[in-house]
Amino acid sequence: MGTGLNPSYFIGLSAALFAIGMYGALSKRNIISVLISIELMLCAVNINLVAFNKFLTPDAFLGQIFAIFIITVAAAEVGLGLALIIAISRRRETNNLDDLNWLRW
Amino acid sequence: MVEFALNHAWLVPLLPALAFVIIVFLTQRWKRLSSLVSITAMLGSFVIASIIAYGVFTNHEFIEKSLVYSLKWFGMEGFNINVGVMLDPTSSMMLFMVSLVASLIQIYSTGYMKGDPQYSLFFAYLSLFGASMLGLIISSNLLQLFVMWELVGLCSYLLIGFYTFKVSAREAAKKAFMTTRIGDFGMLLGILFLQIKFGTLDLVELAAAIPMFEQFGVSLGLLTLIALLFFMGPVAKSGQFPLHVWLPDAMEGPTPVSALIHAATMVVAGVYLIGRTLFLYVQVPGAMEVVAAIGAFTALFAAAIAITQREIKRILAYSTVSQLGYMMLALGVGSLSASMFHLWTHAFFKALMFLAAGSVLHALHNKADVWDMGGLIKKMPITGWTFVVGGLAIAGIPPFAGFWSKDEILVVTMEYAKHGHALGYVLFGMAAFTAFLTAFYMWRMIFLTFFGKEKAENHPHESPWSMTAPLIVLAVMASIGGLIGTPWANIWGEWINFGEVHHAEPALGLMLLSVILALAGIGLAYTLYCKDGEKKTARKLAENYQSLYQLSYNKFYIDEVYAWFTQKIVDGTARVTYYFDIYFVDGIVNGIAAVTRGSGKGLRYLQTGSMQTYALVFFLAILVITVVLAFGSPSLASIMGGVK
Amino acid sequence: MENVYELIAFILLGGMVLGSALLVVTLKNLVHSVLSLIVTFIAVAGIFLLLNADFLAAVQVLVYAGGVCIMVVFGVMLIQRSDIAESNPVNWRFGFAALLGGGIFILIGMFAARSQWMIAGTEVPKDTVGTFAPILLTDFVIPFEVAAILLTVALTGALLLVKEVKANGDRS
Amino acid sequence: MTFPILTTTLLAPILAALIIVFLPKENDKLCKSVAAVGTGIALALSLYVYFGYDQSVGGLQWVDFGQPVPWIKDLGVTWYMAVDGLSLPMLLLTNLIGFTAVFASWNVTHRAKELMILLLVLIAGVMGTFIAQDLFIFLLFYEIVVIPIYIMVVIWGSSKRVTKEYAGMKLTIYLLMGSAFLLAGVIALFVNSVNITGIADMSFEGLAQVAFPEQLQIYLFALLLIGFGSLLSMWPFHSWSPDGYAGAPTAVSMIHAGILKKIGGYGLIRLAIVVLPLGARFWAPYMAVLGVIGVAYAAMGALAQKDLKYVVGYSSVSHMGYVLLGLASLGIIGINGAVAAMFAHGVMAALFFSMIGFIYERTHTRWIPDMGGLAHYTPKLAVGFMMAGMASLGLPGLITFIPEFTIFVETFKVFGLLAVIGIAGIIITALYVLRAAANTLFGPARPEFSHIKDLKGPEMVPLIVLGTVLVVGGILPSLLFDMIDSGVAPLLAHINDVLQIGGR
Repeated sequence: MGTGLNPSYFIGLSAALFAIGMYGALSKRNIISVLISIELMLCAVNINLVAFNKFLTPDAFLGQIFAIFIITVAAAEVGLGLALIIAISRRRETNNLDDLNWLRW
Repeated sequence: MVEFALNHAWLVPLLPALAFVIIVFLTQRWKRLSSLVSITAMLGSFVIASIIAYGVFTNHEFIEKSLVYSLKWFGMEGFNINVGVMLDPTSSMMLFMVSLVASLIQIYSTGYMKGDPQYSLFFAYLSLFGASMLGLIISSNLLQLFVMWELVGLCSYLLIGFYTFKVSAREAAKKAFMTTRIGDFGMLLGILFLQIKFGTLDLVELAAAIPMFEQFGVSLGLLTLIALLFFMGPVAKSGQFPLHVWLPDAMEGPTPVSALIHAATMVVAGVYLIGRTLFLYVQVPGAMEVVAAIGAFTALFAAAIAITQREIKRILAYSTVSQLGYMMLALGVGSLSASMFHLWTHAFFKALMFLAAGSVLHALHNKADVWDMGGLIKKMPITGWTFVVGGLAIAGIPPFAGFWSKDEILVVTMEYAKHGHALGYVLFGMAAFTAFLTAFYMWRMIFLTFFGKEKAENHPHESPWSMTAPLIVLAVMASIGGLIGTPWANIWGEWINFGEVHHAEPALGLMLLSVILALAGIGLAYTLYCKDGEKKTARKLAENYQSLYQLSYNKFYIDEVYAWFTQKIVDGTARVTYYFDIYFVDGIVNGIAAVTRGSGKGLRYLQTGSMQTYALVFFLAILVITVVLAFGSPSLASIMGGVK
Repeated sequence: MENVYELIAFILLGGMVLGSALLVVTLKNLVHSVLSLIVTFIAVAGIFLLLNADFLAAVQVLVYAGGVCIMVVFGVMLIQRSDIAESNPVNWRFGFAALLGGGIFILIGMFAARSQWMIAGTEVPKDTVGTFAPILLTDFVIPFEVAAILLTVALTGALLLVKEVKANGDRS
Repeated sequence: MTFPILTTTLLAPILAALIIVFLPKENDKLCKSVAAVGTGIALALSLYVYFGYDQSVGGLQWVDFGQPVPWIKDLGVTWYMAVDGLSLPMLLLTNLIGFTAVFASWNVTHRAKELMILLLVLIAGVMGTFIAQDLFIFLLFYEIVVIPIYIMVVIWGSSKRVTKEYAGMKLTIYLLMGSAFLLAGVIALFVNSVNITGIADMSFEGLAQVAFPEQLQIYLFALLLIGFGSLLSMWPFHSWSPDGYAGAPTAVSMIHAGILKKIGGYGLIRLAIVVLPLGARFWAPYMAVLGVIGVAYAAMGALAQKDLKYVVGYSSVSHMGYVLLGLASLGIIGINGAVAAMFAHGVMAALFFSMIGFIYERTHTRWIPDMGGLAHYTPKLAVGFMMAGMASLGLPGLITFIPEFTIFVETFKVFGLLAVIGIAGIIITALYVLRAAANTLFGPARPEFSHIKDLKGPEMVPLIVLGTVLVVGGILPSLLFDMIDSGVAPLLAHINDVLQIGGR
């Protein structure tokens, strides 16, 4: 190939996306916002996997298959997560994550 | 038949033991039947014991070599215990005496205990006692003997506390057990020493081994220590100073018990035990001196207390202590013969006096103070005159039994003194003075109880035949029982002795002294308590020597000292230990728990319940760990890959 | 020359991804965030295309940009009570979070930049679906089926969770 | 002998527990009867095994399935159930006490079904520790034991000086702490044995053959000593014992004082002393000192008590001091005595606790000054109490005397004056036992107790069974000693070999 594009580029991209997602997941008050930040992080992982698939094991397709599973699970997670959020916000009348602290001491 | 009896001597203790089991498990509901079972068994034992005695005392071989047979009880490498039977003249005599006295007292008890709700149980206990006492006598092994020794102690405990509703009985029982326990502790140590040093507890083997004690690596000092430790057991059991305190209190039990256990049989077990192990004591003159000194001192000490006591049974109890002191003294000066002889005669006259006292108490409904009695001999002739026989015997008036045995003790003590033991003269003086005191306090009691004016408030009546018959038998024994051991025809000394038989010449001088002392005592008692109807002189004497009187009446405050020691020192230590336990030891335990709980309490505030904070910490940790791994250690960095 | 185009495409797509992702986490309005999330997902799908993962790119667009985002918008509408314009505030941790994110990016970036890659010489097969479908249905058939079950369970669970709750607290 | 009779014995209570699970809760008499049958079968089987054991052959017999059945191969764990002269008395003791404990709880009506289930599980657990010849199985059963005890104390216990929750927690934490030390020691033991021999073998026999270096033995023995010692209520790890017994219900006190403590002594011999003889030689003097302190200290502690269960609780600490002392002598007489003393104390303590339990059920007090004159109303109960008390103070003719004497013989020889302090404990023991008995049973009859009934029916079972053992064991000590000797002698021979070869 000899291309200028090597895995470092994609890993850099995915690291940046992951960091952004993490920032969102840690700093947002809104529960849904946290949820979508987590989706960003998952996406970053997917980029990583697919990049490795292309550059390291193109024949085995392991990376892509992993990514497919991650997308599947993520979809399920978003569905369940949203259901939980709706159920919680009905009972607790809040969507601020810091108010959901009844598991503390 | 003689052969059978000799070879089946274990039947003697076994029969009462069976009676105990039968009464407890089968016949407890039927009172007459229970007593019948018990008496039949004891009489059976008596018959066998008589045959054994006949067999032994007709065969001179047994003097030199005792009949021993045994079987293994339990064992392991280096420690084997056999139990068995050891018959020699001493044990045969004891078997005969104990089974005879026990039979008589059981017959007596059918009258004395009549109407008691725990009648059956009483006979069960008596049977158990009989079994253990007879077992003790025939034991061929020190451990077996110790077991029986403790069992008689248990029976004594149960019987002293027989009237369980009485607090005094309960406390007396406890005291008896505790005091003897202290003695047993020493005795146990002695037994352990013997087992460890000589590798056996078998009496025959020990008798062979101990004279060669140096071959077993035992020094004379150690052997003395062993002997003294071992002596603690008899000191407690036979009521020797300073562990005599339980014996007078033990009179809380029913009177037949006092007669059987605390006069005739169990308390002499200590004397018997020392007699049995005399082979040990003759090796250690130091220990012998201690035995003799304690014996003589106890004799005098108890007699000094007895002269001021008021309760009839207490006087008898102190008299028992005093007479036991005589026996110890005889052993201490090395005469098994004299000691056993006094044991033999004492058993009869002391049992007689206790039973007669019981008869009096029975008639007066347990009024015990001799000052409240008087003139009883008219209403209770059999009781009274048999008591007088006992009094003559114990005071040492010839030809009654006590005279011969007491005289024998005085003789051997004198001989001991003459053989270069300066201590002997002191002992002799003490013994002689005790003889005078004995005659005095015993006749003081007799005069106060049976002679003098009758008290109007008492309505005495003679006891039933079941009680008087044993009195008569015992009175006969107390009269003539000593004739087998007179200095002129000392059959006794021929059979029962230790070491070489020596025929002491009749010491007429000593006999005369002893008779004079006895008569002086009786005379003094007569002057003070019988002739003088108002007892003015006696009262005046007591007032004039108030401090001495109080000292004697309060038993030299020994009990108070022990009570103080137990309550303050022992219980105090116990409380301190307990507080140490719950505040210090437990404090550490609870302290550790408190630290755990406290740190948990502090740390739980880290648990904010905020997921984002957790996640923040989580990622931060990952970052830190990664940095540390990547840049901290080159070897770890290589694991991370890539970073060179 | 192809490399140059690839590079340009990478830079453009990467820029889109990062830019829209930053918008996702910084916009004040949650609905706007979600909209920019769609842009992110589509850009990521472009990255997938660049990485010869055409099927995955399609899935990404369908599942994420389509399904997930619509679901999230509905979620927002169902729970949002206050002003929608101020619906996406940050909490006190944002400073720490930003520092941490930066730190992680720098760290991973450093590792990525300094790594020596052992590039496989071969190319990704052109017919991606045709190649990996057999793998998915042979070697990975159990995870595949489990994933199917998971989706069913998630669906049912979600339904159960959001069912109306009666006044007395019992589920109807 | 391929029929797994030991496993069957073990399963009998478990099976009974399973049956009880399906019985109606209201019918507590039925539950108790099933429990009685289950433990009765176990008792009968263990008696059969005890008297069927060939003492002249010795060694491990009645091996289940004929040989150890491999279980976890990588760890060398096998299902190895067998008994020797050391295990058999303990097995018999477990079933004696288990059987009587069911009857001692006969009057419990509060959640009787659950009580019986837990009791049966407990019994099976304890039994397992004694018949397992595999270290791993041993530990497994030991852990099974801990859980039911906590539940039983907290539900059926009673709060006096300390609350039952505190008592249960203390008991459990101590047991778990002990087992933590134990686990550390055992893991170290196993890892080192694999390093030395290259074979993974968890059986006691196998471990005993491994020549561990002396320094390692010393460290490991200390761990095991603390572990088993806290189970044996070795001073100063004893303070769980009085509080725990006072809080626990009768059955738990019986089983705990009667058998659970003995796991400590059993483990010390079976594992610590036999596998690590050099370590044992190093620590023996310290063990003896701790044992003597335990004897004297706990006896004094018992003297200060006014609660009956505390008296017996402290007394059992004191008696375990004798066991420790006997073990520390490392001689055959002393260890025989210690094992026999464990058996004797088990019977005695179980009888004592069952009688105290009956007294408490009747008078609703255990406070000694509040009692007195009970012998008038409950003569049979008084007999049981006195028998237990007399056994406690080591009265000859009862089962406890000969073991104590045997211990004294060896320890007096080995430790001299130190042992004398221990022997002096018999005086204090007599004092507190007689005081407790006198103030509880004797003295004037109290009218407030005139309504109470004597023992009758099933309540007589503990008295009859345990009382018989007390007396028979006292009259025929060889029944017990020959068995123990056949088990201990080979172990001691092995230890002496090691000490001579590996010694200095």
